[in-house]
Amino acid sequence: MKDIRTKNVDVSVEIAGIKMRNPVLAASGTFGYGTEYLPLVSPALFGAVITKTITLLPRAGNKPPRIYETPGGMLNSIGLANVGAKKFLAEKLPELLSRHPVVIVNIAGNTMEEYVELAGLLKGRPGISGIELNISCPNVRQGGVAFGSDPVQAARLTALVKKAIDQPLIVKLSPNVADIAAIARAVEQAGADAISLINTLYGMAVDIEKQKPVLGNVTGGLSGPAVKPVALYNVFKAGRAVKIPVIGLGGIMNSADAVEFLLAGAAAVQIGTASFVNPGTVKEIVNGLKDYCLKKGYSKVSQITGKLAL
Amino acid sequence: MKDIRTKNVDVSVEIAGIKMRNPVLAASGTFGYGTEYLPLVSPALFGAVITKTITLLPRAGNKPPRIYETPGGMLNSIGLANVGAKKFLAEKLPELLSRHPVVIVNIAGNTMEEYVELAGLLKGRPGISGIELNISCPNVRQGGVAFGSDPVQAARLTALVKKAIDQPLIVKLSPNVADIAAIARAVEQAGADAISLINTLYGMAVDIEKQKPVLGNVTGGLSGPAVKPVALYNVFKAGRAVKIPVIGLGGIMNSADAVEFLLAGAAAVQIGTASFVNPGTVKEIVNGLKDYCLKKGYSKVSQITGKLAL
Amino acid sequence: MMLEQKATITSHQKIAPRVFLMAFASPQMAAQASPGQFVHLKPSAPGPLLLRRPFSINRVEGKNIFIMYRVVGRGTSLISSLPKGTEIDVLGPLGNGFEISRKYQEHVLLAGGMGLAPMQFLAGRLKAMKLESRFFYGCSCKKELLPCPTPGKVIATDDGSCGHKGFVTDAFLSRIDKFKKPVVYACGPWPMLRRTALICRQHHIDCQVSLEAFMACGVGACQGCVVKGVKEYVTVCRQGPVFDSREIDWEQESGL
Amino acid sequence: MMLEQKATITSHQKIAPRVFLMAFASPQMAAQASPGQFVHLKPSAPGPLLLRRPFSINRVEGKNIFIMYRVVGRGTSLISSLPKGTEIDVLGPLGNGFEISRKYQEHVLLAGGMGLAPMQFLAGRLKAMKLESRFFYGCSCKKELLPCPTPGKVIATDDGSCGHKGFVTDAFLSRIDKFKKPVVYACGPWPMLRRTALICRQHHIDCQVSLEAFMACGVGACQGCVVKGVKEYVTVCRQGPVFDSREIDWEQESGL
Ligand SMILES: Cc1cc2nc3c(=O)[nH]c(=O)nc-3n(C[C@H](O)[C@H](O)[C@H](O)COP(=O)(O)OP(=O)(O)OC[C@H]3O[C@@H](n4cnc5c(N)ncnc54)[C@H](O)[C@@H]3O)c2cc1C
Ligand SMILES: Cc1cc2nc3c(=O)[nH]c(=O)nc-3n(C[C@H](O)[C@H](O)[C@H](O)COP(=O)(O)OP(=O)(O)OC[C@H]3O[C@@H](n4cnc5c(N)ncnc54)[C@H](O)[C@@H]3O)c2cc1C
Ligand SMILES: Cc1cc2nc3c(=O)[nH]c(=O)nc-3n(C[C@H](O)[C@H](O)[C@H](O)COP(=O)(O)O)c2cc1C
Ligand SMILES: Cc1cc2nc3c(=O)[nH]c(=O)nc-3n(C[C@H](O)[C@H](O)[C@H](O)COP(=O)(O)O)c2cc1C
Ligand code: FES
Ligand code: FES
Repeated sequence: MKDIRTKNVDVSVEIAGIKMRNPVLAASGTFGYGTEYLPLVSPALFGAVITKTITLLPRAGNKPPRIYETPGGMLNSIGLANVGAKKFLAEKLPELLSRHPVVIVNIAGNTMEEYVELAGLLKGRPGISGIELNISCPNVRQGGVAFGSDPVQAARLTALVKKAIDQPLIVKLSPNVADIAAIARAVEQAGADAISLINTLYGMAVDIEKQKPVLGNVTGGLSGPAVKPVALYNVFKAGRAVKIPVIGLGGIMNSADAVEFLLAGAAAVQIGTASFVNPGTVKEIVNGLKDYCLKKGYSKVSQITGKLAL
Repeated sequence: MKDIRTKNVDVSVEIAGIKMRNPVLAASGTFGYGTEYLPLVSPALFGAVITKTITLLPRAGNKPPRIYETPGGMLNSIGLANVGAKKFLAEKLPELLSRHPVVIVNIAGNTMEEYVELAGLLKGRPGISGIELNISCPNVRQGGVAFGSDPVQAARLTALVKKAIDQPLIVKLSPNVADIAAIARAVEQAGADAISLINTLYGMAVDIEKQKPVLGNVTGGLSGPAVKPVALYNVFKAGRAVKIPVIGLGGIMNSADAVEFLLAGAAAVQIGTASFVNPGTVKEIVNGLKDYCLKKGYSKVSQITGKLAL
Repeated sequence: MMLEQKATITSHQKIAPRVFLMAFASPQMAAQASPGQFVHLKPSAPGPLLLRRPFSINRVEGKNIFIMYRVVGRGTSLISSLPKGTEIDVLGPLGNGFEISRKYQEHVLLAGGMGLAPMQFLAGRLKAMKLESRFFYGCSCKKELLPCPTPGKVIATDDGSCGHKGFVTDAFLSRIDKFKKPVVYACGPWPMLRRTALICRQHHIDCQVSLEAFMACGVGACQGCVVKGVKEYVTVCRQGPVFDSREIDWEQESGL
Repeated sequence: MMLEQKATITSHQKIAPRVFLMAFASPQMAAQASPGQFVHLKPSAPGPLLLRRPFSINRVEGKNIFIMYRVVGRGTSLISSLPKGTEIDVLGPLGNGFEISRKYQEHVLLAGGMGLAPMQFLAGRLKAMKLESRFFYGCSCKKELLPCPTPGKVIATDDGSCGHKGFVTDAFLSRIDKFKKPVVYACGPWPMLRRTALICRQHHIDCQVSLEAFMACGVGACQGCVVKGVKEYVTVCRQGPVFDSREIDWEQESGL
């Protein structure tokens, strides 16, 4: 893999007050606690690393199998398996911070109270540049997408968490809704500093030999290139509904994909599934964004955002 | 292409009182008015042919481009282009009926009144074995998915149309909702004789050279293998919510895919995008279903439905 | 009559930068094809492509059908990598083709860039029918010039590096008064076709244009490949790809 | 240290029905790999597969890494079609590998079916370390027997068509009292591993098993490849694929 070339293009962005060296972020749950891909991929290569979702208490996650490949995509039913807030703060975060990335912590809870309590633990912690609120996980029975599919609930939770922290708050939205604009507006009004979307789509696969669901948890979340058109649609619709920055993700595999999201209104992008396929995707995308800017005559990558002619 | 082999398996099904020679139906909008693929593929090969959506008045459809390939799928933004009810009944339907298929007419309208008036025109027409109510088209501003994303509206329209016709009514649902079970139950209670799902997912693509949406209509509907996991999820969830038969579709390309849907609860399947790729898909699937039944020891294909072990 | 067949690639070579000539064997299609028709094809082996891709029939030789195409994206790039002997899946011949009538005295062919693809077949057919034809072929520069065996062509390049300097439509226009009872057949990029249609309208010359669009079914079933006609949308795959230039709304932007 | 590299296939052949042996050149990986580790690979060219596929390192020869695999689905079928000279993209070496300790006097290898794959590498390493080893290899029938150069193997087939009739675990069990300070290394289908673990527990023999699971990242980042340990879920890719058999919950069904 080539190093990120330095060209006369400013790829840095500032989103909701978080300064990032480039607009390519590691998506929650696909880059672990940020150090698993070392020494191959340093977390500092990303504009920011968004951690695996952290919950107040450790979670074992769902019954395996948890992963399955589908045409152009993959299903997962991890179920927010994580070490819990205590161990995260004591062990995982310091280890990650020793590599000097910008860190955004993604959080979830079974109840609003749990979200708020966890948020309180993160408040004021050095090295946590922002919080991403996961109200869009399709793989847990409580919390998760239950809070993300109803504008009223989503707004309430957003307001509560916003009050509990002192960092910028990014709310991560689900595409499993009838009207993404309504949810986006609701969380904006409740105080979100940015939104990110999409989380995975509800999905399922069947083993026809065993006549059983493939996933231990029966259903899962769909990600990867297959969902890119759905993600772009949601980014575009949500972006036109709100004034806060939008972070786009879903199926981004290369810089051309990233440019599509930026044009559709995203201020930054996240890469998820792509990291599994090509761990070095972040480098390719940052370089590709520079090339695109050079070719199209932009001096800053932020100039691409929302440039779509309708 | 080989002919459909006759084996000692009964592949006929009866759905909502409609007798079909096999459980493989042509999905609306992907098999035209039923005769376009002649002489290659006869409409009589299908269990039933579901026509392109018909509206009361002719519709020109959306601005091109209307088609775009995406990873594992395709976007379309046809916009219910059709010749209108009058010409359909006078020309297209007789032409189709001369080939002796089972015909189900798919209908849509801008308003509930339009749906009902159109339904009235189809009532009692010889050769129309059923009506499929399209409340799930993502490509029209009025009607379409607007009626399909709210259980109350969906139920009202279902009841009105059911009253206006004397054929079995299949309601075609959209996956662009937060809770498919709620919609499925609502239309069941309102009198639907069966449901079919999924219609396409909201999607979009961007031309990064021209910095424009690829589709003339900006957004479109996603179909093909990419959406299969989403479709299976919806069929499974809706199927467990209702007692009426479920017809499954979305990304079915071969008999293994079809078996997944049957196991997940579908009484029949429809093939859409697959017909574009391999016009003879219907033959392969019917043969493959027979093979699967033989191998697993079923004498009737209907025994597969819902066999999923949880 | 449309067929779907597995066919074997019998030859496949690069003939210009990014441009390939492929032949595949299909006696039945070869026997039926007429100029202006197209084939809708995909590799037989499962791969990353979903939809078929449409290509004009470049010419027919015995049981072989030739297509000439430029690599512009994922599909053409993948197709260009298929070696001789590979099996492809072909649906065709599709579309209406050019209408050839003996009521015209001169048959004028206008090809712009890859629009050359169907014109060789047409020129051959006209010759076989002993009809008088004129062939204009334009491209951006000498480097892009595609090999084309048809003799007596007028060549135009945008930069004058070969033949006349200027658009192929200019070369055509400068000779327009010399044609006797002409008909024009044109294939090429949208701006060129629009210009051709305009010139022909002004000079009251019948003109047939071959259009392109993204396609799904290729047979008129999906309504995906439409362009705006003067009255209504028309399907490029079934009502076209060849249209009387007067039937097309030339004000629309091309979606491609 | 894990690497990601484009590597060229240096040999690729069918060695049994549906079973292939592939070698690719990667001096760096070859230098580092240890028995029980795996590589996570995909074709370099864009194709229908999304995720990488994990394969045990079968053995290392010079700069070449060998994998031995059975075609079971889309991915292995596609990989099996890649000719010598094709470039693949390899992430590896991954996982922990077998722990080899001199505290044991006899090193007993149990391979069931495709579980043979990592065992040749292990046998070679033990030999190089001059450790005493016994090799048991079982499969369903003679037809399925995979070529394996390691001498002195005990072979068992379910139908008795070659070697001992019965499971490889039976052949192992019938000799169990003869081993001096043994350790067992096992790789194969879940029921065989479960049986092996049970036997070893009853006989107080240390046992290392190599497990399989669907994988996404291969490095411990996604939590996708877990199996139930006695205390908590463990990642096959990072904490494994080799586990002390006492750490695994053998009551669970295998998801594969
Ligand atoms: C009737 C017909 C006949 C054609 N004959 C020829 C021919 O003889 N030789 C040849 O080189 N090309 C021909 N084309 C165009 C050819 O089909 C496209 O270049 C090809 O489908 C592009 O596929 P892709 O996957 O490489 O491109 P994509 O990656 O899908 O797109 C790349 C670019 O190609 C253009 N494109 C994509 N699909 C089409 C399409 N169906 N029609 C036109 N442009 C498209 C788009 O503008 C896009 O920007 C013909 C098209 C039609 C409709
Ligand atoms: C650490 C590790 C080492 C492995 N080493 C070898 C090896 O040396 N030789 C070999 O033949 N196979 C090995 N496997 C299994 C191999 O990875 C799978 O057979 C392969 O991924 C299947 O891919 P597919 O696309 O052909 O199958 P799919 O179409 O994805 O699935 C077909 C079947 O293969 C099984 N399968 C799919 N993925 C996996 C997986 N990751 N692990 C286990 N089973 C799977 C499933 O049960 C499924 O029914 C190993 C797996 C792991 C985790
Ligand atoms: C294996 C896996 C685990 C994930 N875990 C989380 C998670 O813990 N929290 C979260 O907010 N999103 C999680 N996601 C969702 C991704 O962050 C992302 O929203 C989604 O995968 C779409 O992006 P992609 O197509 O680039 O992967 C996970 C996705 C995958 C594939
Ligand atoms: C080009 C195209 C046109 C369609 N037109 C209609 C339509 O008119 N009415 C309708 O109910 N569904 C329509 N659909 C949706 C399909 O019937 C089907 O629900 C969807 O494509 C998912 O199935 P598939 O993945 O098998 O294609 C259309 C789909 C495509 C791709
Ligand atoms: S491509 Fe389907 S109508 Fe033309
Ligand atoms: S495959 Fe991702 S943790 Fe093992």
